[in-house]
Amino acid sequence: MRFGVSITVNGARRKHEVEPRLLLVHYLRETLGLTGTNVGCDTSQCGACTVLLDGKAVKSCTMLAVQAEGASITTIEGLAKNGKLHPVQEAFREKHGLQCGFCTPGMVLTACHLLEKNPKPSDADIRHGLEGNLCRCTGYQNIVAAVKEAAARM
Amino acid sequence: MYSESFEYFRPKTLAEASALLKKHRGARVLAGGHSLLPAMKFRLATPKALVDIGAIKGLSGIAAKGKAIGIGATTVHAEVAASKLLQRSCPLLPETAAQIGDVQVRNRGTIGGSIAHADPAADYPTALVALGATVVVRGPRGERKIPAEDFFVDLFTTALKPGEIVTAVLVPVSGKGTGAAYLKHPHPASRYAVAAAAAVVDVANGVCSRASLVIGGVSATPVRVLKAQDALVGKKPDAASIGAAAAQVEALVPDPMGDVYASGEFRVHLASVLAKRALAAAFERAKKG
Amino acid sequence: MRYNDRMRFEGTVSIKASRQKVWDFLTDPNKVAGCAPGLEKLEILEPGKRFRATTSIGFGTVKARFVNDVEWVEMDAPDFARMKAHGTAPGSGVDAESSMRLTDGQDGATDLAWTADVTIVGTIASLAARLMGGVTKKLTAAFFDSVREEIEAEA
Amino acid sequence: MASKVFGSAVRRKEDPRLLTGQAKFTDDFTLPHMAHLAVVRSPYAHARVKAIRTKKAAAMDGVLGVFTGKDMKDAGFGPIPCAWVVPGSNAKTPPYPPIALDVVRYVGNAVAIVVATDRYVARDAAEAVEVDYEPLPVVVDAKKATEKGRPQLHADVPNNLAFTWTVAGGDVDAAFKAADVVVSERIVNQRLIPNAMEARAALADYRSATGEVTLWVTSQNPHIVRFLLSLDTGIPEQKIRVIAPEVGGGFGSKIPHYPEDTMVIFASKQCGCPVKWTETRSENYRGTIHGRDHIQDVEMAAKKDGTITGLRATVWANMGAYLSTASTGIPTILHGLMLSGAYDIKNIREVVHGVFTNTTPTDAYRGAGRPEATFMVERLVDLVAAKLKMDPVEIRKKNFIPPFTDGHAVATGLTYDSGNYIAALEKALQILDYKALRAKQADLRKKGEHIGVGFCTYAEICGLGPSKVAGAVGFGGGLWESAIVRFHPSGKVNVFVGISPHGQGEETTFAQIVSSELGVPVEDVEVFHGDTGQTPMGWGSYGSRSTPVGSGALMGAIVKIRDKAKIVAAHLLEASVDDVVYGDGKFSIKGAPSKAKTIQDIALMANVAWNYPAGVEPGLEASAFFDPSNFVYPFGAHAAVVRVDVETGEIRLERYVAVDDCGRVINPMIVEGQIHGGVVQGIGQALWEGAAYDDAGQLLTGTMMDYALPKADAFPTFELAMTETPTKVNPLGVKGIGETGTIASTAAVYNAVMDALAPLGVSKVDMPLTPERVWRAVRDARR
Repeated sequence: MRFGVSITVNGARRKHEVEPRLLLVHYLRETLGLTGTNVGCDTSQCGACTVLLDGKAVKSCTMLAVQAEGASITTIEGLAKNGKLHPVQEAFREKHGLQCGFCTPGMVLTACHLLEKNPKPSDADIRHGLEGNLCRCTGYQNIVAAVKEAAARM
Repeated sequence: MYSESFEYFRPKTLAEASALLKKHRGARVLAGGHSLLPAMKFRLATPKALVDIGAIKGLSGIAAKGKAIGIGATTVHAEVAASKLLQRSCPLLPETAAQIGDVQVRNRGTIGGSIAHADPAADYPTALVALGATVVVRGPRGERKIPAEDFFVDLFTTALKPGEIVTAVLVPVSGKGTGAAYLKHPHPASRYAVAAAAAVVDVANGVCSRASLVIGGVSATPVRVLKAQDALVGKKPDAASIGAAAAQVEALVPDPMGDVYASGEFRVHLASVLAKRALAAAFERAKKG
Repeated sequence: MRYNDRMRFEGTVSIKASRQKVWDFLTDPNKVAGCAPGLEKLEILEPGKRFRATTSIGFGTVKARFVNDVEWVEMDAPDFARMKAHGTAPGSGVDAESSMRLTDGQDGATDLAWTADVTIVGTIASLAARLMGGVTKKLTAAFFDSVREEIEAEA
Repeated sequence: MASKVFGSAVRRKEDPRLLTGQAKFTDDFTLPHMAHLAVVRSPYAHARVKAIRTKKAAAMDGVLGVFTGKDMKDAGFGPIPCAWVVPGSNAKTPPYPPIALDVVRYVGNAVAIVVATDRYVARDAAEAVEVDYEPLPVVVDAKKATEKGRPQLHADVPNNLAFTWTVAGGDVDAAFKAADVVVSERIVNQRLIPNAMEARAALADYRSATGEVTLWVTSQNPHIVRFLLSLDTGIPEQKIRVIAPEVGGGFGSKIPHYPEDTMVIFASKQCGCPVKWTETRSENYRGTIHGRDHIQDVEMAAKKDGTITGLRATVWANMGAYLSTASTGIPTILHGLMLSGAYDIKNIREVVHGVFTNTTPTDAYRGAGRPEATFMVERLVDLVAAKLKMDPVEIRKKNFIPPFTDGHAVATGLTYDSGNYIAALEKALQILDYKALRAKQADLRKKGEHIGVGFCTYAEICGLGPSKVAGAVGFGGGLWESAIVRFHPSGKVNVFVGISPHGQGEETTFAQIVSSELGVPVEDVEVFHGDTGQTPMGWGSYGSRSTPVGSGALMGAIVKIRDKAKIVAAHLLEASVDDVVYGDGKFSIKGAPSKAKTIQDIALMANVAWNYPAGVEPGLEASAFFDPSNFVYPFGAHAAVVRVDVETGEIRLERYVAVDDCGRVINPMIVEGQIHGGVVQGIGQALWEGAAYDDAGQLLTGTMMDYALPKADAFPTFELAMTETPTKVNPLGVKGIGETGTIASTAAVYNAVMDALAPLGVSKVDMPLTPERVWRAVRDARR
C-alpha cells in the first residue's frame, strides 16, 4: 500500500507516493536525498534526526512521513541562506560547538527552536533545552557557549 | 529498526475514525505516535492498520468548560506546559507536562496518546488521577466520561472499549487555597518516571481540608494513597503530618515493578520521599495561592 | 550490574470439576491453547505430545507475536504433568517450563497447583526488562484463570 | 596570513560542511543499483545452531539473497583476525567467523545475512529467517568463567582463559611485609558501551571484472582495515580501497575490523551490486565492541608517613566471546604498565587474566586500559590517605615523581618522557580555593548537607608509539606515521596523512602547522585523510596519537620542503644555498632581507620549472615518515565537587576543575574541546553508564532508553587550566589530549562522592553510582 504525501521541505513543495511505514527521516534522507539529517538511535533519545516541523523541533525518526502531510519542514540543508551560514551555525563554528559533527544538525535545529521561544536563555535554560539531544564529543560546554553566542547575534 | 507494514487511514471525522477502528480488527489509533511508533519499530506492536486522528478537526486545544478545563486529545505536551489558562487554573498539569520526555517529544507527543498507551512510567496518569480528572471518550455508541482513576486498568491497558477514542481530558479548576505539585525521579536515559508523586491539597484556616496523593512509576497503574487523607485532613500541615502521610506509601505497593536501574523496593522508597516533598511543595503553594 | 532474569511464577486454582475432567482438558491442545492469551493459530505437530501455537503476547498496545512449540515432557495421569515450551518472536525468544499437579479439593473440586519458569531472550528481554516480570506473571495467572472458567463452563 | 603554530585558536576547517549537512557519512552514500544488507542475529548468548531455514525469506519480493556462515566460508571468506596478541601470555585466539558456523556465543552474534533492494524489505526478510537453536549454558562474569565446571566457550580454551599476563617490578611481597598499612579493595570497572553518535555502517562495491573492491566504512584506521581484509577476504591488498569518509565519532569502537566489513564485500561479490549495511543503535549495543569490564582485586602498601611502597593486583578482564582486533593489548600493555600512575611506587605486581564470556567482545574504548589503571591507583591512594587520616592532597604531594624533563623510569618498566605533577595539582588547588572549600564543607556537614571533594592526579601513556615497542608487545602493525605535503603551482597546499581523524580537528591543527612553518594562510591548506587510495600508509587515529605522532611526520615533510625551497630560492636569488635563510614565510639572503622569495613564488617555479636549478627534481612535494622514540605521557590534576542527596541517593556535580598538561598546545580551542568531551565521558562512567547483562547473557541495557548517556543538563561549566611541559619525543614537543579527560574524571568524581559520604561510614559503592546504590550504601552503613 502506498499513500500520497505533499510536504514542503526547505521551502519547496514535494509530492511522493510512500509506504505508510516509511519514517520521515528516511523520506528526507532517501526519497529526497537530504542526508544532512542523521539517525543516531532507534528509541527517540539522541535527537540527531531533529528537524523543524512547522517551526517546532521534532524527531523525524519518531514520525511517519505520511504524518507530515501538508506540513512545512526545515532540515539542516535549509538553514543557510545564499551561502551564508545561519547565526546559530556561525556561533557553533565560532565557539567550537561541534567535533565529529554527527549530532550537529539536530543540535543546531533544536537550538534554533529554543532561541525562537526564548531569545535570551540562561545557561540552565540552554542545558535544559538540549536534553533531547545527545552529543558524545563536546561535553556540551561549547554547545552551550555557542547557543549563548547565537542569542547575542540574533 | 523498522516497523512491519500496515494499512494507514487518515479520517477527517471522529465517526469515520470509529468506523475504521471497528472495520479493521487490530487497528490502532495514531495520534502523536511517540508511544506507539517506538514499539512498532521494535515490532513489539504490530498493528495491521493505523487510524491517524491527526487530521480530525477540533481534537486539539485547551478551553475552559464551566468548572473544568478541557484539553483536546491531540494537544501536545508543549502546549499544555505553556498554557496560561492551565498555569492559572490547574498548574499541576503544565508542571507535569513540562517534565515529560524532552523538548522534541513534548512538541509532538499528545495527552490523548499518552494516556491511551497507559505506560506505567508515564507522567500524565499520576497527575490526572491526583486531580480527579475525567477522560472523555467517543465510540460507536457515543460519548462516555470516565474518571481518570477508573481509566487506567492495567499495564498498557485502559477502560477504552473497541472502537473508542480518547477525545479530551477534563481537569477541575483549582480554587483558592489549593496547592499542587508533581515530582518525579526521571530515568537518566529515557526520562520516564522511575517514581513519581502528585499531590493536590486544600488548606482552609491553616488546616488541611483535602489531600489527594497519588504515586506513579511503581506499579501497573497510578496508586492513590488513601490513607494520606486521614493523616492530613483536619490537621495543620507540618513536617509531622506530612511525614505521616508520606509514610503510608511504603506499605501500599506489595509487589512494585523493578528493573536493572531501580528495584521495586527502591522505587517505593523514592516514591515516599517524592510524596513527602510533593506534599510539602503543595502546601507551600496552597499558602501562597 | 547483574541480575537474574529467569522468572518463576506459581499459583493454585480451584476448579469445580473432577480431576479427570481437568486432566482431559489440560492435555487437549485444542482446549488448552484456547486459554492462551492472544491465540491466533494452533497446529498439532504430534497428537497428544507436541503442538505449535501462534500467540500475540503482551498488554494493550505492546504485543509481540510468538510462535511457540509446546511439548508435554511428563504425563502422569491424572495427577501431574510437565511441559516445555519454546517460542520465537522477531529478535526474541522465550523458553518456559511449566508443571501442574492436580489434587482433590473440597466439594468435588480439583486443586490445580502450577509453576512456570520463564526465560525471555533477545529484544524483548532487553527492551521491556522493566515490564517483563509483571506482564508474564499476569499473563500466566490469566491463563490458569481462563482454564478454570472454560472447564467450569463445560461442566 | 600565516598562523602561529602554538596558541592560536584557529576556527575549524571541518565545520562548514558539518554545519550545513553537506558532510557525507558512510550511510549518506548511495550507489546506482545498490542493495541493503540486514543481519540476522542470535537472541541467545550461547546456543548450538541446529538449522537455518532461509526459504521464506529468500522468496520475498525484493530479496536478492540470503546467506549463512557456511556460504561465506565456502566462498573463501575466513575468520576475523585478532591483530594484537600479547607475547608471553599463552594467548589463545579461537577463530571468529564473521557469521557463526555452528555455535553462537553472544547475543548479537550473526547467524545469517539478507540482501534486498530496500532496507525495510531487508529487515522484513531477516525477521523471516527461521533459526533453530539449542540453548547452551551461559557465563557472563569473567571471574566465574575461570572457575571449574563453568560453561566453556571454545573447545580448546580451558577455563575460558584467553591469556594470563604478568607485570612485575621491585619486590612487591617484601614491600607488603614491611608495610605499616595495607588497604585492599575489590574494584569493578564496569562494562561500557562506546556510543559514537554515528553507529557503524559499511558499503562495498566489488567489481568482478577487475577483482577490485572499494569499501566505505566508519573506521578510525582504514589502512589497518585494508590490511586485515586482505587476510580474511582473500582479496589482495592492492585491490582493496578502504575509505573512511566523515566518521561520526569513534572512541575506540571504530578501531576494530568487524564481521560486517567482510559481509558487505562478500554480499557485493555474490549479488553483483554495491551492498550497504547500516547498523541500528540497538544492533550497535550488541554487535559493536564494548569497553572496560574488569574485576580487580587490588592492594596497596604504605608507610605511616604516607609513602606508598607497593601495589599488588589480580585482574579478570572480560574479553567477551571472541578476541576483537586490538583487545588483548588493552588490559595488559595499556593498563598494567601504568600502575605507577604519577607516583614513585617502587614495587608493583599485577596478574591479568583475559577471559572469554558469553558477551559482546570488548576492545579499546576511550582511554582503553588507562582509566582502569588510573581509577585503581587513585582510589587506593585515597583509601590509604583515609586510613592514615591524611588529606588526599597531602598524600599525593608526598608520593609524586618530582619534576623531570629527561625521562623517569617507573617500576613497570616504562620511562615517562617529562612531567611536573606538583605544578598541575597546585594550580588545581588554587582554582578550587581548596582551604576555603574544605571550610565550607565542614560548615555544611554540621547542617546535615553532604558535599564532597575528590581528586585524580594522573599520568597516562599515549601517542602510540615506537614501532619496535609495538612489535615487542605483539601489536600486529607499526605505530609510525606518514605525511605528504604537496604544493600546487598557485601556492596552495594539499596535505595527505596516514592518520584518520574523526572529530578531533586535525585538518585544522595540521593546516595550522603547515601555515606557520611554511608561510601559507591556513585557508590555502587542505588536509586529506581516511582513504587508502589517496593517502600514504599510516596506522590511524587512536591512543591520542594523531597529533603527537602525525605531526612528527608532517614536520619531517615540512623540513624537506623547506630544504628544497631553499635550493630553488638560492637559484632564483642568485645566491649560495648556505646564504639563504627562512623566516616568516620568506626565503631571503642572509643580511639582505629585502632580497627574498615567498614560498608561493618558489611553488610556482618548482611546478613550472622554467628557471630552475640544474639537477634538482621539479615539483614541490615531500613525503615523510615518523617513528617516535618513546610514547608521550600527558598528566594533570582534576578535582570534582559533588553534592549528594542521601535521602534519594541523587548526586549533583557542582564544580569540576581540570588542569591538564599535554606539552605544547597548538590550538587551545581544540584542546579544550577534547578535554570537555573526555571529562563528560569519564563522569558518565562514574555516575550513569554501565552495560548490564542478566545471567542468561541478555543485555538489559539494550537501547538508549536504558543505557544512560550524559546529557547537557547534568553539568556545571567546567573550569579548565593548562600547564605546559614539553616532550622531547617529537619535533613540536606535543602530547596527546584525546583521552586525558576520560582517564581522570571517573576517579575524581568517584572520590568526591566517597568524600561526601565518608562521615556516614561509606567508602565503597559500585559504579555507576546510581541513586539506588548510593541510597543502599548509606542505609547499610547506618544500620
